[in-house]
Amino acid sequence: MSIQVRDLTIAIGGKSIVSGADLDIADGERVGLIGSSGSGKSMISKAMLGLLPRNATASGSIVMGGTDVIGLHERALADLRGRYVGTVFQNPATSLNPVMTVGQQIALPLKLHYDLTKAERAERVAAMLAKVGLDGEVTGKYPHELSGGQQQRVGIATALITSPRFIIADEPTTALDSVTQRQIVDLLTSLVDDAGASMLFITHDFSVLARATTRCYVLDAGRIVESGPTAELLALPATAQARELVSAARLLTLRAGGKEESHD
Amino acid sequence: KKDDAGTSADGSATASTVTIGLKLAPTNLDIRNTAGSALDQVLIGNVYEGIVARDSKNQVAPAIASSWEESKDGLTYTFHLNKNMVFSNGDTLDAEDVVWSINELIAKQYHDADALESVSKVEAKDASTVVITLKTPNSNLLWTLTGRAGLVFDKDAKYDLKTEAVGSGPYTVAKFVENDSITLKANAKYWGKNKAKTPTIVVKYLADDNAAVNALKSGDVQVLAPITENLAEPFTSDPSKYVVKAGDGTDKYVLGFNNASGSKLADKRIRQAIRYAINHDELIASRGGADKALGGPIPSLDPGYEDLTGLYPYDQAKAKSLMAEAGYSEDKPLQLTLTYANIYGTELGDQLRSQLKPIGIDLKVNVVEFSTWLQDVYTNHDFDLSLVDHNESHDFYTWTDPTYYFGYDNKDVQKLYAEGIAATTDEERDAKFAEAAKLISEDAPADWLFNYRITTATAKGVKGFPFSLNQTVLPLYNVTYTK
Amino acid sequence: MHRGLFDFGRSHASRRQVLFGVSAEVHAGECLAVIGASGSGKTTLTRIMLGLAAADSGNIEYRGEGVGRGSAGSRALRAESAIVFQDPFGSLDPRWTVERSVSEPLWLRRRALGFAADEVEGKAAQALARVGLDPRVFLGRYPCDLSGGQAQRVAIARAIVANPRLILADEPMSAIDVAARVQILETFQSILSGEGSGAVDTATGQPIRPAIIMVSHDLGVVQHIADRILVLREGHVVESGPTDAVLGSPQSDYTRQLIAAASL
Amino acid sequence: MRKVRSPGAGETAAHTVTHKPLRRFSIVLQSIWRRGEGKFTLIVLALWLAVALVSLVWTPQSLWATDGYHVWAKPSASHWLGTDGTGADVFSWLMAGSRTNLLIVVLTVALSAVWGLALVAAMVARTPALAGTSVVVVDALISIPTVLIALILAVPLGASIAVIVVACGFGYGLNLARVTRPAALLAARSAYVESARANGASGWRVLVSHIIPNILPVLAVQLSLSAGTAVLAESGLTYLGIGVPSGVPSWGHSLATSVKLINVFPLTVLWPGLIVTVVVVALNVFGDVLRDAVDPVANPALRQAVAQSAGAADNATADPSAAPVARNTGVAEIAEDDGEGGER
Amino acid sequence: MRFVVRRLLLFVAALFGLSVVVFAALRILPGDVASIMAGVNAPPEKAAQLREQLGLNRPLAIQYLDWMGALLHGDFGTSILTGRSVTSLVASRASITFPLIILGLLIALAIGLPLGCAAVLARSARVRAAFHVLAIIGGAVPALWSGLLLILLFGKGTGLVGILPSQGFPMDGWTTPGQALLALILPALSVGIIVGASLMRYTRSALGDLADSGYIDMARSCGMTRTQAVLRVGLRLATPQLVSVIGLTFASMITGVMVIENLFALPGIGNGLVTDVGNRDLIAVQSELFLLAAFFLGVGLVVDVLHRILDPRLKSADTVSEVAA
Ligand SMILES: Nc1ncnc2c1ncn2[C@@H]1O[C@H](COP(=O)(O)OP(=O)(O)OP(=O)(O)O)[C@@H](O)[C@H]1O
Ligand SMILES: Nc1ncnc2c1ncn2[C@@H]1O[C@H](COP(=O)(O)OP(=O)(O)OP(=O)(O)O)[C@@H](O)[C@H]1O
Ligand SMILES: [Mg+2]
Ligand SMILES: [Mg+2]
Repeated sequence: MSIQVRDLTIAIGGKSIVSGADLDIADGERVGLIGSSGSGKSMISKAMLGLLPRNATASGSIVMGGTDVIGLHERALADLRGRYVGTVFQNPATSLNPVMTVGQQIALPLKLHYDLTKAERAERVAAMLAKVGLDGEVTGKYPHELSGGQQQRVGIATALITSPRFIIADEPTTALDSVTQRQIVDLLTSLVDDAGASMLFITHDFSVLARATTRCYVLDAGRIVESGPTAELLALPATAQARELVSAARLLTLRAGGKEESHD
Repeated sequence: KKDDAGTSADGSATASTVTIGLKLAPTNLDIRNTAGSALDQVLIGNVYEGIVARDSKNQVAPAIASSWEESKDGLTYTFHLNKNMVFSNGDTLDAEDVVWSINELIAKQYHDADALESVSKVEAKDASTVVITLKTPNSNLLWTLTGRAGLVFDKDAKYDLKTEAVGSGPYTVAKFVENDSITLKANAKYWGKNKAKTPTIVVKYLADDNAAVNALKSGDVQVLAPITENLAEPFTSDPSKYVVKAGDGTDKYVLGFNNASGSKLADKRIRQAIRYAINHDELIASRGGADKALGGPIPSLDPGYEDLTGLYPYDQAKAKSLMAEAGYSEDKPLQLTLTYANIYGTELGDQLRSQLKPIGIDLKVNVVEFSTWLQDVYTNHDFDLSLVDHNESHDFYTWTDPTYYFGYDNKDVQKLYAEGIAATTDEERDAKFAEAAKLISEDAPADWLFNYRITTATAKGVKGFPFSLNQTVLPLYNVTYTK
Repeated sequence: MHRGLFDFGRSHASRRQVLFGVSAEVHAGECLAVIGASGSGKTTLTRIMLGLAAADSGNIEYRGEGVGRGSAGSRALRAESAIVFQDPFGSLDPRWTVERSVSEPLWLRRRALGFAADEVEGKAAQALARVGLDPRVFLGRYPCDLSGGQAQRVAIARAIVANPRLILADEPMSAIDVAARVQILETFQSILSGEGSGAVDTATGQPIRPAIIMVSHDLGVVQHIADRILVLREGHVVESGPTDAVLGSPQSDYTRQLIAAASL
Repeated sequence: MRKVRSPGAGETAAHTVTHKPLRRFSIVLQSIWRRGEGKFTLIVLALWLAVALVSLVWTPQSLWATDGYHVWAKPSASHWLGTDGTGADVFSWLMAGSRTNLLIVVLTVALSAVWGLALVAAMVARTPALAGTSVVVVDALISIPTVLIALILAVPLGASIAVIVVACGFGYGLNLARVTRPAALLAARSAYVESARANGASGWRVLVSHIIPNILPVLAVQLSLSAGTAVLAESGLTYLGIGVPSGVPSWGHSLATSVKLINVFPLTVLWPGLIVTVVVVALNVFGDVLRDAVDPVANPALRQAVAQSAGAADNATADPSAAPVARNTGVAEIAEDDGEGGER
Repeated sequence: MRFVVRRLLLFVAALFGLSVVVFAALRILPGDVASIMAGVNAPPEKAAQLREQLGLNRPLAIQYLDWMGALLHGDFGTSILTGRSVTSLVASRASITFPLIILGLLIALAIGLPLGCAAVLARSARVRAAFHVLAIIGGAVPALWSGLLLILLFGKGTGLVGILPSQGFPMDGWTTPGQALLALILPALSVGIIVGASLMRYTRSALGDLADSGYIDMARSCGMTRTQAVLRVGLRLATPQLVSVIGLTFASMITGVMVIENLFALPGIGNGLVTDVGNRDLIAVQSELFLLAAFFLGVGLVVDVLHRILDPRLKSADTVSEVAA
């Protein structure tokens, strides 16, 4: 599914959070969105899902596979969410429903959108669990009984169970150690590619960004300041905001072979 | 509930059930052991019968005994009983039951046994004649026998007196729910002429005034006795549907003083000042105006009554000067505490407080539970002033007992009372009592706020419900309700 | 100055042992980094070192004195150390102004450090300035008006304000954008070198150079600042040594995995 | 070490508050006043307080001026709300009742606060045995209705204000402890408390300066709810005869005595009921607005005022709004600042 | 399981403690049942004689042990005054009070839950504010007052629309269930409205907090509408909390119920207790108080256990308040 965002402006209580953002995500493309904290990344992703807070107003257009989701009726949005658009949230601990078992959680989008028997659903959930590398026995467990990495996988499984055409991943790997982090990113990209879906990936971590996306946008204070192929952008940032982010990241990148000397 | 028993020609129907709303509920049916006029009210004359009964003028009337004679010396009473009497369980009632009942009362010291202290012997002469012999003459004896002391129980019946009742009256207790209701059913075996006119009478106890008024309004009850006069307005103003009437009673609202030496009220000037300071008319007016002023210990329905209201007329100036003599004034008030039970409401206390304020008495009003009152005031005599509705008739004797909680000890009064009791004619008795009462009133050991008159409200079609004395004597056999 | 942490284990209420015979030492002017996966016991280790949690066995030595419950060593350690917690907002009382939070250690230690009450405000302002925050702007602020990076810096200001000899920093860079990370590292480096710490060790006449123990899962950061590294895995020390040695030629498989995952 | 008087909580507290405590108070008041419901509750509560105070020295009629010839009178020029069953002035009794209810509310709230906070302190204590036991005990006791406690207390004490205060204070304290516990625990186990402790702060100091300020928002709401419930409980218990003793004016007393007359003159019951309802609404709303106003986290105006006064005190020349809003200060800038800071 | 056992032990300990407190408190009472039975005109010896007969003179410790001993055998004693067993007394009173409480609670739930949800879901901020005001006012009305207003409005004989009985309970009790139920409607409404209002506040705040949470966002991202998410996920998540609140409400309702029983002349537990205390029928009172306390402690226990069942996160916690907020 291809997504075109045009002149997206979001304001909360009169305060402008995002102003005039344009984004394009082609069919099957994985696109990154970076920017400092509070620049409005999450707001953009929420706007795409129609999940903005009640006191927020959005204008412009977000066309997803032909429909403009801005101003779309909640019912129609709900039909879109979970079926054509999947979401992986940043913090599984505050998003996975604590009173639902893992199995129920993953099956939820199926239940809401498809007429399947219980057995069919269970079968698909089991298959999905295997894909994200979780044991079948976690089906009956509750989120709080899982580790952070496992919880994150459950989140991914829930987002992907209906084979959506577009995935939004909002910082899906923060708070995980590097090994787990890498596993999750690889898993997500491979699953998205296998399904031929498009993805918007929001992150702070440039090594993750480089691994997960082919193209990316830089957001600063609610404005898109730069965009381009990820590798190029990271190698040669054009704007000051991007440069600042990239140079800081470079400084802190682990270099095999020892500690960098001067640092002022 | 009020299914029709019969329809008369004009279309009105006589109800088979009449529901009567009363106020103070009995906690059990044990009339031998448990005090309280609530039991007398509903059981005596309806379920149990005495050897003699009391009419609505507080006079002695025939009951189980159809007639009686008193010997000239006043020491022997001979009662002739009715024939063919039976209890509700079918047992016959004869002189043996009467003798057994009275002897049992004295032996086991059941409630009111002390009223029969002067009795030396109770015998059955034959199946229908009972003779009571006294040690000393007692002009109160016959009246005493109209109450619990003269009740006749079935010698052979075994039942739990607290929850059941076997008597010879026109009604039987079909159901008793403590603090809530009593259902009376006509006694099918009733022997006498006071046959129940309504097959079922339900007595419903409504402690809350508001609930009571609502109950009459909504038709849940057909009679309310008593009804607070101030609340009767909706009924008095609607005479097409309701009848509201005040009846005489023997309730004396007594503001008792602690007369014992050492008490703050041992000073007669203060007692007198209080009596002068109280505006009885105002008190009565505030209660709706039905009650009667009462200047002494004896109410109009009791022997020895005399209007004593002139002794201490409302006179604030006099009260003030008496207080000044005793050393008190509004600026330097005397602290007194009025302790009374919460059943009488808070209004009287508040009113007394404000009436006594200008004469230099700072009255602290302490409204307590009845049990607390019994303990502190009645038993321990730990009080300055107390307020009680002494509702019993013929209770003048309390003024002759120095150990009673008033602590009033006047030898002249005691002597006069003894003479009155020993009198063999009513006139003599009444004269002695009246003299004693006057002495008491002059002494001001208490103030008699008023003689409470019961206001009763009924639905229009209710007939035969007694308006006088109905808080102690409430014969129900005559009651009917026609819609 | 010598600080030794010898051989201690700890078990939790759940009766599961968390640390197994961990030994480490750190010297003045030196930074020791503790790395390892989430749940490997890093936080527990720092808490034990400060006496916020008790070890079941083993001992801790501070400046040559044993640190036991109520001992002179433990008093000295508490009085001369400071901690920066993982969560920047969690370590600031949300209902205290920055000024109050930063000056709290000063008030608590005023007598021991020997300065007047009216110096407190100045010292707090100075500490804020040292972490790059304008005291005029930030002293009166509440944590909820701070960005993550600002809050982190306030927490660090609070840690350094009373010139501690030991700073324990538990993942001080988590969830902070890269630009902010660099700032914080700069500050640490200046503190380690003893530059302008303002306090002088009465015994030696030299400026106080504190020791820093930093927990982190970001190997780039670790490489940047640490002198030595301690690698923890499930409560066991898998490897420890100078930074260059551990990152350059890791001895254990686990360390190699960590490095491989981080350095893409 | 314990014996040395460490710089007490008061010292820091006083220190922060020296920035014009009055100003802070007025900001809080202003924040409340700015909201519609805030105006309503401030007016009602101020009126309550004023009437209670005035009634100490003046009521339109003396409480004890009873006119038995004019009981249950309709409202008139001399008796604005009519008279009651003793012929006393209803308006005066309601006025005087406001001081009794105020007293009850203040005492109940104070008792429940002290008792509740003591429980909170026990529940978040570092001694697991104490914490565990107190939590369980609170969970158990909380299921006992206040009226039962009042009934049991009324047994030896008789009807009295103390019965209401103790029974309600006890019950509401339990509630308060239970409701504020999560927030208190959050604060007690927080990193800032740990670091304060690592710095040598005593348990008492932590309680007073960290835990209580942090549960203050919940506390404000809970205490004002308790205040409202205490007013309601007063009327209920007085009606049942175990509340305010006779002769003591209170709204519950007015309600209970006038209830009888509802059929004849329903208006008499209207007044005390209305007053109670309005006051309880005001108290409940007060909790909400107070929470929002007094909590710096929720009230930006308060934060701004504090920031301004701090900034002004710190550097008179600097205009705080002109200072750089340092978000993405570059690396270079830091070094510069660093140097400056170091030299000062 | 360990939790339940611990909670049960505590339950027993609390009961025991309460029994001592109740017993002791009642003995401080001035006056006794014997003097009530004797009345005001009897000589003092009469009361003493009754006291002797009733065994009120025995040492307190013996009386307490007697009581406890009988209690352990399930015998709650016999009311001195009414001569009925306390069990049957309580049973007949409870047959009014508990249906009243339950009916009140049902009404409260029927009012509180939907309105609470509506207050969160309403689209317009104005409507939400209106719901809030409604909830606050509803909870601020004294029970006495709301009862009176209902009587004035709907009471048979008195009301503007006099259709419902407002006084007393049918003589035949629940043998005429229709009438019994009718008699309870107004009283239940008067407590139900007040409790409903406070339940509405709780629902509103619990759901309101949840409505902005990640759980709701997650459910919506799976394809629920906001309304669906709040009603299905939000309500379920709020259930443990609401169960606790309802449990506490249940206990606090008894105050309102006692006033209401008085006002509507219902011979229930509240009315009975007040009378029995007044009559110093101590054996009855102590057992009644004990049973009542046991009941409410039991409700607390059930609520705690339910709470744990409903919230899987609590499995390992020691107490409910650990996670309950
Ligand atoms: N409910 C809200 N009301 C008002 N402002 C909000 C709200 N939610 C977010 N904001 C503001 O919107 C801006 C953008 O927030 P957003 O969550 O999109 O940032 P972000 O780029 O995702 O940051 P991060 O990397 O920290 O997640 C921030 O300045 C934030 O303060
Ligand atoms: N209070 C506690 N009760 C029981 N277990 C605990 C407690 N605190 C920590 N643990 C356990 O101890 C182990 C070590 O925890 P610790 O917090 O030290 O990990 P960490 O290395 O700091 O992890 P992270 O990187 O996530 O902060 C974990 O397995 C954790 O589950
Ligand atoms: Mg975000
Ligand atoms: Mg940690």
